[in-house]
Amino acid sequence: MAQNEGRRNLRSLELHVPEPKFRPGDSVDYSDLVIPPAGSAPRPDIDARPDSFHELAYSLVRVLDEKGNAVGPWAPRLAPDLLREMLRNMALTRAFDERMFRAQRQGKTSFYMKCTGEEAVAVAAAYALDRDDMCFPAYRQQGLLISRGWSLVDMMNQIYSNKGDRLKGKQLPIMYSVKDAGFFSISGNLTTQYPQAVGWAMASAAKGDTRIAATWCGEGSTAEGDFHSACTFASVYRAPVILNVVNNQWAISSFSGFAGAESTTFAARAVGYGIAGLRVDGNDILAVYAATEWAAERARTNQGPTLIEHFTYRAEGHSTSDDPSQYRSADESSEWPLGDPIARLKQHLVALGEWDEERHAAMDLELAETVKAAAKESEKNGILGHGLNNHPFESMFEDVFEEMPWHLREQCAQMLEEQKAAGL
Amino acid sequence: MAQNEGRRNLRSLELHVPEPKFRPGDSVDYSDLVIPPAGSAPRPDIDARPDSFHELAYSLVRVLDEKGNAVGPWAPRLAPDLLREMLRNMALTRAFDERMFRAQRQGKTSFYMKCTGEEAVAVAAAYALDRDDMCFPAYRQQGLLISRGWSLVDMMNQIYSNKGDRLKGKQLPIMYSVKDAGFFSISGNLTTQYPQAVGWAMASAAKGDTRIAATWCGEGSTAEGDFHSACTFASVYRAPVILNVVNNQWAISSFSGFAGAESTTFAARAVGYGIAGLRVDGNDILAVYAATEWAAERARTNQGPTLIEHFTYRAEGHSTSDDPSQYRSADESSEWPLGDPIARLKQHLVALGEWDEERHAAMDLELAETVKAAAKESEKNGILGHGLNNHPFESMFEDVFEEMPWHLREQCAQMLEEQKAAGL
Amino acid sequence: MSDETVNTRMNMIQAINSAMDVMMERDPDVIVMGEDVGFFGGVFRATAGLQKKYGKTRVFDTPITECGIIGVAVGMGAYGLRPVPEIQFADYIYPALDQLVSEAARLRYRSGGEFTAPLTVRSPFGGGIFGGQTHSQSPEGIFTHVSGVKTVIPSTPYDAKGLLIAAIEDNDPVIFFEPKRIYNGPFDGRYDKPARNWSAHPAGEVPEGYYRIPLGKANIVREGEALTVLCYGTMVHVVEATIEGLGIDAEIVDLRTLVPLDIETIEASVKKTGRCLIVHEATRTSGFGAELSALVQERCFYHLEAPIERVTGFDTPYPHSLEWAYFPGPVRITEALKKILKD
Amino acid sequence: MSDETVNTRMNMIQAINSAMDVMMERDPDVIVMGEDVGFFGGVFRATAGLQKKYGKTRVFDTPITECGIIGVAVGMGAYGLRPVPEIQFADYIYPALDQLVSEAARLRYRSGGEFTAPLTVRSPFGGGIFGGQTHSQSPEGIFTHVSGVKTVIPSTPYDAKGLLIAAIEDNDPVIFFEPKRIYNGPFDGRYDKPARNWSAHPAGEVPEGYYRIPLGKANIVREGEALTVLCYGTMVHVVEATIEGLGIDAEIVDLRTLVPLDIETIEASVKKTGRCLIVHEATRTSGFGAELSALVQERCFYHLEAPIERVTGFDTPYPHSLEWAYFPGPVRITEALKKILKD
Ligand SMILES: Cc1ncc(C[n+]2csc(CCOP(=O)(O)OP(=O)(O)O)c2C)c(N)n1
Ligand SMILES: Cc1ncc(C[n+]2csc(CCOP(=O)(O)OP(=O)(O)O)c2C)c(N)n1
Ligand SMILES: [Mg+2]
Ligand SMILES: [Mg+2]
Repeated sequence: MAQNEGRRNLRSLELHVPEPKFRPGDSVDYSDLVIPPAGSAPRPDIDARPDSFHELAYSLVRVLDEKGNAVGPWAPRLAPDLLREMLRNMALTRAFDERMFRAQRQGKTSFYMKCTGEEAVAVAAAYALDRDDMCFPAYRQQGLLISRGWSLVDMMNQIYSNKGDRLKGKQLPIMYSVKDAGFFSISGNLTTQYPQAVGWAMASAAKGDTRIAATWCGEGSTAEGDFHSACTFASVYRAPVILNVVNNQWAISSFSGFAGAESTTFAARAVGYGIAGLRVDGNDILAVYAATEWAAERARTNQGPTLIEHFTYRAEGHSTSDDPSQYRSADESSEWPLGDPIARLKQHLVALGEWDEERHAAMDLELAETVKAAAKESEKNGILGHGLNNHPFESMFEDVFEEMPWHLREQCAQMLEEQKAAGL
Repeated sequence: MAQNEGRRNLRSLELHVPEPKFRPGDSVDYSDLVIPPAGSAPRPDIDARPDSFHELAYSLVRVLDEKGNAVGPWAPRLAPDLLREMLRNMALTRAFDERMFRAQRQGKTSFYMKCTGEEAVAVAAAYALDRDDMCFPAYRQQGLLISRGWSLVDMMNQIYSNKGDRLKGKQLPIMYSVKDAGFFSISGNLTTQYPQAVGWAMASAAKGDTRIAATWCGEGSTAEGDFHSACTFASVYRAPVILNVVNNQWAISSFSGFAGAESTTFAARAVGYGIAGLRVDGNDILAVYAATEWAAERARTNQGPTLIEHFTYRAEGHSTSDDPSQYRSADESSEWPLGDPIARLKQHLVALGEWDEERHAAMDLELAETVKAAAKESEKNGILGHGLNNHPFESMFEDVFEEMPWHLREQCAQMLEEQKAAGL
Repeated sequence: MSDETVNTRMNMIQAINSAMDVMMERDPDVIVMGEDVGFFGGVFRATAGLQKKYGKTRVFDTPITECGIIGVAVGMGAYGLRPVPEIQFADYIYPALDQLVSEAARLRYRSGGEFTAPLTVRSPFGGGIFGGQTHSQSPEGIFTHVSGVKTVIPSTPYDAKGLLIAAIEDNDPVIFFEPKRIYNGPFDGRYDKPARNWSAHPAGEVPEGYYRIPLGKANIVREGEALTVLCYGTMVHVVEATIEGLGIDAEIVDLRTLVPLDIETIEASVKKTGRCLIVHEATRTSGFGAELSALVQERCFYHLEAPIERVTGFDTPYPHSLEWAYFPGPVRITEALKKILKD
Repeated sequence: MSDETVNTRMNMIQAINSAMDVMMERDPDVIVMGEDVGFFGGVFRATAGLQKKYGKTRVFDTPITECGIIGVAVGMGAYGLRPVPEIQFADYIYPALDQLVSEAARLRYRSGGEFTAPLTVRSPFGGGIFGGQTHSQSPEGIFTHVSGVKTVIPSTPYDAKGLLIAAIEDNDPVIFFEPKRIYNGPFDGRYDKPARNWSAHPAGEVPEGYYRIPLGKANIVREGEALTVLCYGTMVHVVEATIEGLGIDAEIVDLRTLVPLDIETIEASVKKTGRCLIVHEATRTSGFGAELSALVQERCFYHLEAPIERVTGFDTPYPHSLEWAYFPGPVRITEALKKILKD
């Protein structure tokens, strides 16, 4: 290029590497976090075109205000009984997490992951979806199973890889699979469930079914290629699916900036694909419920997919293998300006005159007992630490294929010989 | 869920499968294509925030109006000499394509791909970028090489896999690699070059260099996961890179709706990542030039990446293996409302009084001769059809690794034995 | 196993098309998807006519994302459909590898059998068409290393249809690689001779209706005593022609299915002949030939009279212009035969 | 080859960390990237302290997209940097497979040597930590089938550092799999015995500065006459302990590099001993053991006194609770040894 031949006198480029606001030891100041008031986000009609409400991808759907009142167009007007049930399921989820976390620390299993602070995301969805809508969760949506009334003992059996484990000890703890509860087998590989959910939804639509699909991933996981495939397919075929992004600010030790949060919201991804996008206060169970219900209605009426960003906070470590005090300020969690989802729903019920501290304390006690009893029951089936033989050795070779081919039969026989040789 | 236990009376879902407007035999009517007038799109300041000009992702930057005048804030005011050079390079690209397409039909090589109708996209970029900015092209940006003055004979040598082919006959025709022209090795795998370009740009920024990167892919290719990885990295690290999407309406036999065009524009993807996005009339070389120059300036001043959608039309078949009359209306191309990039620049130059029909005809003749002479020259080095031995057999084992390990040496020896046995 | 006895001449594309047609007719849950497979009917025309016949919700084009195609197919499989996704070229299967390896192949196992992924992933593979590095690869070896997928490779129109029907009916994920070099006719490896088509070949006669060839059963293409040749796909024909030309009394085993492998047939043959040649087009190191060699050695050690030999593609990318020097053709096979039979 | 003679006790994590540290110090073009490798220093802490020392533009966290990590690293390599990306677990390398196979591995070839991708992809692999199916896999076999990448697997802190330095200096893409089971100490396969650490092991003594162990050179861990055992990574220690326990005079070859393989050492050893056992943790079918078996058989056929045996993981996903029944431990190795040595 003639005009460019000589190097111009240019400034050096710089690489921008994101950095979270607070690191261990820092005191926390959230004052620059923009939090629109509860009730301020408009609620578009179910058949509104996605490009008519782009602003919802940048604001925050909030229902519960600071005093615990449900306000604005998204307020879902649920019966107090239902609200108490939701409260209970959030608290039960938390109690379950506490117990299982401890079980891991006691050496009863190898691994556990809590969803503390994020309970509203899964619990609300379980209520807003139909029971036979299909869920493709990540690993922090145990609240779905619990709210769909699935057996705690069965869940614990999986965590302990014990005799009662329907997955025969084959999967890492918490990687549940519960077809009967419309809960797809959790994968250890991030975001692979996203296109699968879209495929399930497409199949449902192709068959003229009425069931829709929903899927969840963390904000960190949105970076995977599968996320993009899923959004592209969902947009092209207007799949009846709800794509949930749980933005809990952290992906193990990496803050949301490494998934792109410095540049825009995660709900904005929806805008990029021309699909409906909502950004929701993930610690406000009424907001999550309302958004999910709205998205489900859209899906059910062939309006296509909705992507919902749930703005929340991962109050605990990533998993039992993690120590968040190494990389973030200890105060981040307690200072989180959107509070705790259980405390906020409790406040709302109290404000309605439908709940009080005593009942709450009693509930917590009862739930701790429920969970304890379930754990005892489950432990009768064995725990991981108790050795290898919760499941027959042969089971290792089952379910690789529908029928066991010769090479697996041979290997199975070899293994049984070995175990005999080893005196097991 | 108690409230959902009984199935509600729901309508059947339907799967939406996109369908292009016109199929073979249909007459073409583009009247519902919204084409904003030339000059109407605003030109933001170089340091404007991406979210301050979202509308540019949905409109169309156009400079040349119907009469061939350059209008509006994006008009780049280039000297007539430069315009003539650009015209010439577009025409040269087209002549090159014609000749090489014919060479394939004559059995002189195995494969060819034209960029007819899209010449402006690559030629303008070559002028708007600095000569040492790094290009990561797809397979339809031969205009970059030609405009950077690269040897036609060298390009043809590659197409013929002949003795002069610097790639030693190892690559499919048109998969050029020209480091000296800042032109990265083209991959046969779609969109892999996208994250690579971002990586190159990040490296340049990390090193405090001044060079930026640019990359291209087709609208169909935006569906690949690599596209998403690239945009995510570009947004997170504010990489000095220009991400070009050449929306030529077709991906082999699939119209742009299968990449998401029914829901939004491809420039809108930028909005999803919070990066700068422009939608440009890809058949208007001045618009492409202006947009690229603007994006380059942004990148060079650490404002980060820009995604540019070039709205254009693939006037010919996908490749020599394709027959578009099987799947699209024959009239689509001739009726394309944004015209032909060469004709439009010619009209502009004529309107300026800087060009005329005679000179154009003379140029076309001269270019045909130039290309013919280059082909003759190149064919002296052999053509693919002339057999295997344009390159020494051993060369097959070179460049797998920097140094040839024993197993390749052994295989090489074996192959030479074989060739001897076969009497070659 | 045929329930329909009218036979027609078909090339391999037509046979594959017919298999999908038959299965779509029989089972409303079978759907076909992939890049350009809908209106156009596929870049090799393997799905031609299917969209017209079965409609857009059962045969449709997809976005260009192999990861998405397989991921979506896994979800459809979990719903209860039986998807037959196409990957346009085997060289483009890598972006889908995670969905294939970590998802499709593992779903039954990790869910204790609750969810399955009954996909049949069709993909043209192999070289010999001057497709260069990215339209010529043979990645079957990778899939044979992945527990939970079956890998099937036909060598004739007849087999292609029968195996594809069995694959679609199979409840496990199947990778069905189609040797594109022989789509239109068998190929004896002599690239400089005129191409043949399937019309003269006995296996070009294909029943119009439903029949299946069970997965996991090899086909003895030629019985013989001098040595056993293990091969599949295009190489079956190259081997046949080479052996015929040399007049060697070889037993040629067309594996048809790599996983699960028909070990009985292989073992019996090698024990009979005492010598074994393995031929594939894929790169040598850690190709499926290595597994075959290991298995034969483990099971027939005391019967072997000469080292097992492998004839394969070289450990380089598929070079465009030196395609025929790369291709494991008659000369390479002849040299190996000489070596095996020398004492 | 060491230019720095101060030795320290290191575990394998520390040795790997030290290799990166040394190389970042020596070469400003070396950069480290990956999920959680920056501020936190990696989930296994292999990159701890590097960001603090070399700054955020040379050591940084990345978005969670393995495809992006490798794609970006290829671009950085083309620019002239020498990236050392981490894939957090080998089980998560599949989304990056296309960028590794079609891009990093093929770039030199397809550009006639104009562009190269001098990456070193570090990734912890293997089981034995109750990581379940998706934190235990050994996918090295796949990479050995891909022409254009080298695959390296260390078995001690000393080797890990020397090999990693050589890998970073290498101008070709290298997949560097780290056997996470032995990060903290050698492992004899007896999971029910107390864990050991590296402090007592001679190869836990590691020079502080620069030294390299050339790629492509195996290490004879133990000389012997009775048979040859080919192994790498964790299995080196399991084999050593088992053999010691049985008092067998085996020659143990730690391959260190799978591609390019040290065929000379292997051939010489098997020709000497006449018997060969191959041990790896990866699934059996088409694992790298198959290639080793085929090679040994091809080259040492007339020296072999017994069939070559493979001891491997089974052809199933890595099961969580039956981990130790899956793991190719002392019992499986012992049985195979008995078989090989029986006549
Ligand atoms: C493909 C893949 N890459 C990497 C990992 C390792 N990994 C597990 S969880 C995680 C962080 C995910 O963060 P996010 O998506 O934000 O979910 P969160 O844990 O916050 O709920 C990573 C990197 C994985 N499991 N799969
Ligand atoms: C990973 C991968 N998948 C599929 C293909 C086959 N293929 C080659 S070009 C093409 C269409 C691309 O269309 P588009 O991106 O719109 O570019 P255009 O040809 O229109 O310039 C396809 C599907 C490929 N080369 N690589
Ligand atoms: Mg997160
Ligand atoms: Mg296109």
